[in-house]
Amino acid sequence: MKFAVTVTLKKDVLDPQGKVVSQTLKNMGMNNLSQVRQGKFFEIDLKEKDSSKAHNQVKEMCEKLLVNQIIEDFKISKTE
Amino acid sequence: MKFAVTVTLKKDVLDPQGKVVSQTLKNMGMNNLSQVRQGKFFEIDLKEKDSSKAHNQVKEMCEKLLVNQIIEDFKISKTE
Amino acid sequence: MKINKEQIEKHGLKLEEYNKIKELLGREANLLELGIFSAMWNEHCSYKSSKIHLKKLPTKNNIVIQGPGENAGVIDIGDDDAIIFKIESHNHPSFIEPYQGAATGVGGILRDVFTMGARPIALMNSIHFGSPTNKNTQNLLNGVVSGIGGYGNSVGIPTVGGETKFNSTYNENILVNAMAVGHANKNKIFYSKAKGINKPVVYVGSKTGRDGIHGATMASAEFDENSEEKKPTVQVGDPFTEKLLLEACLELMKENSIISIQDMGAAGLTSSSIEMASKGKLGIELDLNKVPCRENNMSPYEMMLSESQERMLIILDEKKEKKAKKIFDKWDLDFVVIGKTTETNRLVLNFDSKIVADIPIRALADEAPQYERKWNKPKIKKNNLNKYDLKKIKIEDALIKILSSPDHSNKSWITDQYDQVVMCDTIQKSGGDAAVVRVHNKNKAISISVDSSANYCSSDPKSGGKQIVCENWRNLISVGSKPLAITNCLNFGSPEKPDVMGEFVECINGMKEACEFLNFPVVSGNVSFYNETNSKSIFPTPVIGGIGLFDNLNKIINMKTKKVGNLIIIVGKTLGHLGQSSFMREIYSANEGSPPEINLTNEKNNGQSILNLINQNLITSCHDVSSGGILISLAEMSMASMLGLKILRPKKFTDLNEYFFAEDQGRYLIEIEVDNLKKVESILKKSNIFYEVVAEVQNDIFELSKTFSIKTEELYKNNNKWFKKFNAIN
Amino acid sequence: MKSSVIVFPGSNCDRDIAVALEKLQFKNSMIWHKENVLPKSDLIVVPGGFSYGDYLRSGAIAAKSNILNEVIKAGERGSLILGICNGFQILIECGLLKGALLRNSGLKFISKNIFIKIQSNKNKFFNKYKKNEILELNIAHNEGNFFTDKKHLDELEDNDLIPIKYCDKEGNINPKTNPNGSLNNIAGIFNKNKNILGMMPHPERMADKTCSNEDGLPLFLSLMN
Ligand SMILES: Nc1ncnc2c1ncn2[C@@H]1O[C@H](COP(=O)(O)OP(=O)(O)O)[C@@H](O)[C@H]1O
Ligand SMILES: [Mg+2]
Repeated sequence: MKFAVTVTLKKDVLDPQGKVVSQTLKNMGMNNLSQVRQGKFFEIDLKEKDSSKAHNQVKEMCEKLLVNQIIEDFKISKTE
Repeated sequence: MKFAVTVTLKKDVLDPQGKVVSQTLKNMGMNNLSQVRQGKFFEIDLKEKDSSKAHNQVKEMCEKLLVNQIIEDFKISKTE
Repeated sequence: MKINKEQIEKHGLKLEEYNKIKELLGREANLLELGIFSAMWNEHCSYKSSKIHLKKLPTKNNIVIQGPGENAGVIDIGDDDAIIFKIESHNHPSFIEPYQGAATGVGGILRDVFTMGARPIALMNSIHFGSPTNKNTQNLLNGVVSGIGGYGNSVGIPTVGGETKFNSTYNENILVNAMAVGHANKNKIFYSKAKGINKPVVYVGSKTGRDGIHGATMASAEFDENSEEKKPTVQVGDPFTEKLLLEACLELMKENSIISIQDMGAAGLTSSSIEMASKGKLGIELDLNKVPCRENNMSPYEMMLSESQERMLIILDEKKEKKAKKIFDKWDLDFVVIGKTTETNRLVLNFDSKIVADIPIRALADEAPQYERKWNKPKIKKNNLNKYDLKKIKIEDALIKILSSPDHSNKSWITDQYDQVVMCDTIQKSGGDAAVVRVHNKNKAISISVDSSANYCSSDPKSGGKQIVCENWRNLISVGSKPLAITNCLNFGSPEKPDVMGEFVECINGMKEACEFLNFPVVSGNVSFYNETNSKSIFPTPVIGGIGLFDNLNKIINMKTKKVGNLIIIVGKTLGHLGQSSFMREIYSANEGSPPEINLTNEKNNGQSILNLINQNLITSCHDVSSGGILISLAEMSMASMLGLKILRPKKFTDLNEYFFAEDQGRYLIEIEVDNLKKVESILKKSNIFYEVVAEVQNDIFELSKTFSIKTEELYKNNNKWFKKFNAIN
Repeated sequence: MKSSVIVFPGSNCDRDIAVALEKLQFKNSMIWHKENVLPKSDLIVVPGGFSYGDYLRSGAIAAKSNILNEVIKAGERGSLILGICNGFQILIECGLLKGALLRNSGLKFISKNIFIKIQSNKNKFFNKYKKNEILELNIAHNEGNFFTDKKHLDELEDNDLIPIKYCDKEGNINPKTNPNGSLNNIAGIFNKNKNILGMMPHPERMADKTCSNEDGLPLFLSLMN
């Protein structure tokens, strides 16, 4: 079973990468850009048939390792 | 208009981060994990009403800056 | 299946070469065997176009422990200490993917050094980019610099210096040469030569993936199905694994269990296993089902030709296998016995219980073709600078223009991205004439410098080859060290072109002459041919990496002027040679004339006298005069300390530009105390060396009497603006 | 004094800190991350480097190691803990210190000598320095951009929990003298009890006159005080 996890910085946390990327894009002429925020993406492949069990497990992975909940939020979606 | 872009390493490209993350999760007891691959995630906010125009523009951003197409693939989806 | 013409060509082999393969095998090769031959017989592994010329270089003297022929060169620096070092190119991968290309270049050269038992203590690099106005340059520069830093910083080896140059000749073909220097106990050096029969062949490090498998082979019939899945991929570096591999190997080396060890570099498992067997005059048998693989369904062809990084092959004492495995387990690295040494003198590969390749080792290693390629003697450009009216150029304008040019501008934008001091033994960082790194825990240090001069070499390859060795020697002397030996990376166009081959041959002739005269042997190196795009070759660019020794930490000096009132003396004669100078390039965009000639006798005499003065504590700072001439070197000394200089007008020269920007060779600027003038003069006179006082150290102001006056701070600003401006576009 | 330096795969300033500690006669032991017990020590150092390659988030994976449980317990008992650079990142990831270390605002690895100003010397780590003393130390990091919420920032500022801030040679603390975008130029922070210090600059790199200055030495001397 495959999951996609996106991890993004919380709204009030400064995002130095996103800021620089968005400035660069504007310098490249993308004037209608209002903002870019950068985060992380994980593809997680589990040998587990029970989808709610699997989902819980991915959630646990996020909480215990993948995400620093002080500054980051995450979203899980099942892809396969 | 908001877009989500996920950038992932191509299939046969070594993913040192994913490797270490997946080993760590296994060490933490997640035995049914088969693999984790790590990528990047961008939230892009555009002041643009025409959705196909906007989509093309995000694609251009990917090709010109956000993605290194020699080792990475990307996917764009509209979120708002 | 019979190998067809197309497959042969796609493997970069000539038809005659394949015929020779058939003869050596006594039959047709299969595709795997063809792949193995093509890897071993290509230019990169076999040095087929360069070998006969490289042989001319001096490679031995009483301090050389190991010259070319091993993973890196080894020299003796007294006591039980040895220095192991080499430079290598990663040009093409860096042009395709600058970050990963440069990063894996650093990783590869580090492995060459630690396979031999050395703990790496310093990294250097020489990077050449196209014109700053070329649309790719900024991106390539950013990627390469962060790749070099990204790898070295993570492994924890200080990157202590290098050189960065720009020239449109590299627009479509940048150069990324990385050098690693390590320290070892000279009684514990490890070589690649296998010994003993039935010894386990152990694979350690990362798993094998489909990285960098020769793209050409993709069209071959066998791979048509699933071709998407089997596309070759760029190598991605994993500095974390490299660090583990480094520590694990050094830990294993403390025991007496390694018979021989070899990193898997270009052509991975193929070249490493064959090299070990060939040097030991043995055979080797591998069971490919045991090779740790990263992807499913990897074929023997892919395993043998993969260039996955961070892997090593070790031949072990079979009694020590368990203990060795424990070490690699501790570091979470793969450790798998994948084969054994045999007495058959053949490479035998088994896969799925079948023999899939069986080739005499000799055929792969010793029978590789050697070519004496046709070469044309290069035409030397004559000096023809009369048409330029130097009088029209104001000297202070030229000074500022050169100082703020890309080649001369301060490189801290780059070096601030490199950890230069991790390991806490860096005595002199980049920015000086040579980097200085202490031998850990000892009262001695080594100096390192990397140099090239493509402009000189392109206008006169022989003179340029000589010059670059001398410049390197001079840089090592300028910090107070005794030059010991060099490594070199020869970056050229296609050897199949007689003009390029001519440049190559003459560069080597020049290097040979200088190395012999200076007793400065070549102990390792690398040749990178085919640096061309759309059949336009780059300038011939030999890069020299030299090592010097301080047997005592008190003799280290730098180029920072020390005290107001001290005098600056120029040692060595100024003739006013402006051909191929920075002045001509920056002011007139002219690439004309011949480079300055080298007088080896003066070179040696001047250098030895400088060392002599340093040893007698008569010099407070020193800087060699190179690109840009006297005035630029004086400005560099001034900016290093932020003290000013009062410069004197020369007595004999009518043209100031000629005197101050000429690039005559063999010259040094030294700072001395006024009280020591007599002593210094008598030593220089006794050695028959031309010298004159050129300046006096003062506060804040950099001035030439009756001509111009600039604040040193102003010089500094101009020297520091280019990179920031260039990268601000980002 | 006894010290323990924790070594993770990818640590690379472990030898450097050991050399500095031993120079000052600390009896030092190197502790591999897989260990389950920590020898009794007066000082625990989590050194700099790239533990686990800085993969995922700097320090995140090291924070999950066996030995960290022991470090946490020791910290809670009041032992002195010093986290330098990657060590600071690890102390944050394991929760011994609060806040976050983000990517440098310039998005580049920065390695150079910088200046810091002593904000407070009434603690175990800086008592051999004078208040407002300016030191030249070396930094080398990708992620040293300290960030935290307003409440925590106030708590840090109000309770003397920010011992060092980035400045210039003259001691000016402002955005221009901030190398990495760190909030209020913060170069290091304490926990509430001031027994745990995390700092980005490397004091161990400034402990030997031959290679640098000795501005880092008083920190180790303070610890012995
Ligand atoms: N320009 C050169 N000068 C001296 N030695 C060289 C030169 N080029 C290559 N060599 C030597 O030839 C051998 C093979 O080089 P190379 O294939 O680059 O080694 P590796 O397989 O370790 O990368 C090495 O011992 C190297 O030092
Ligand atoms: Mg090698």
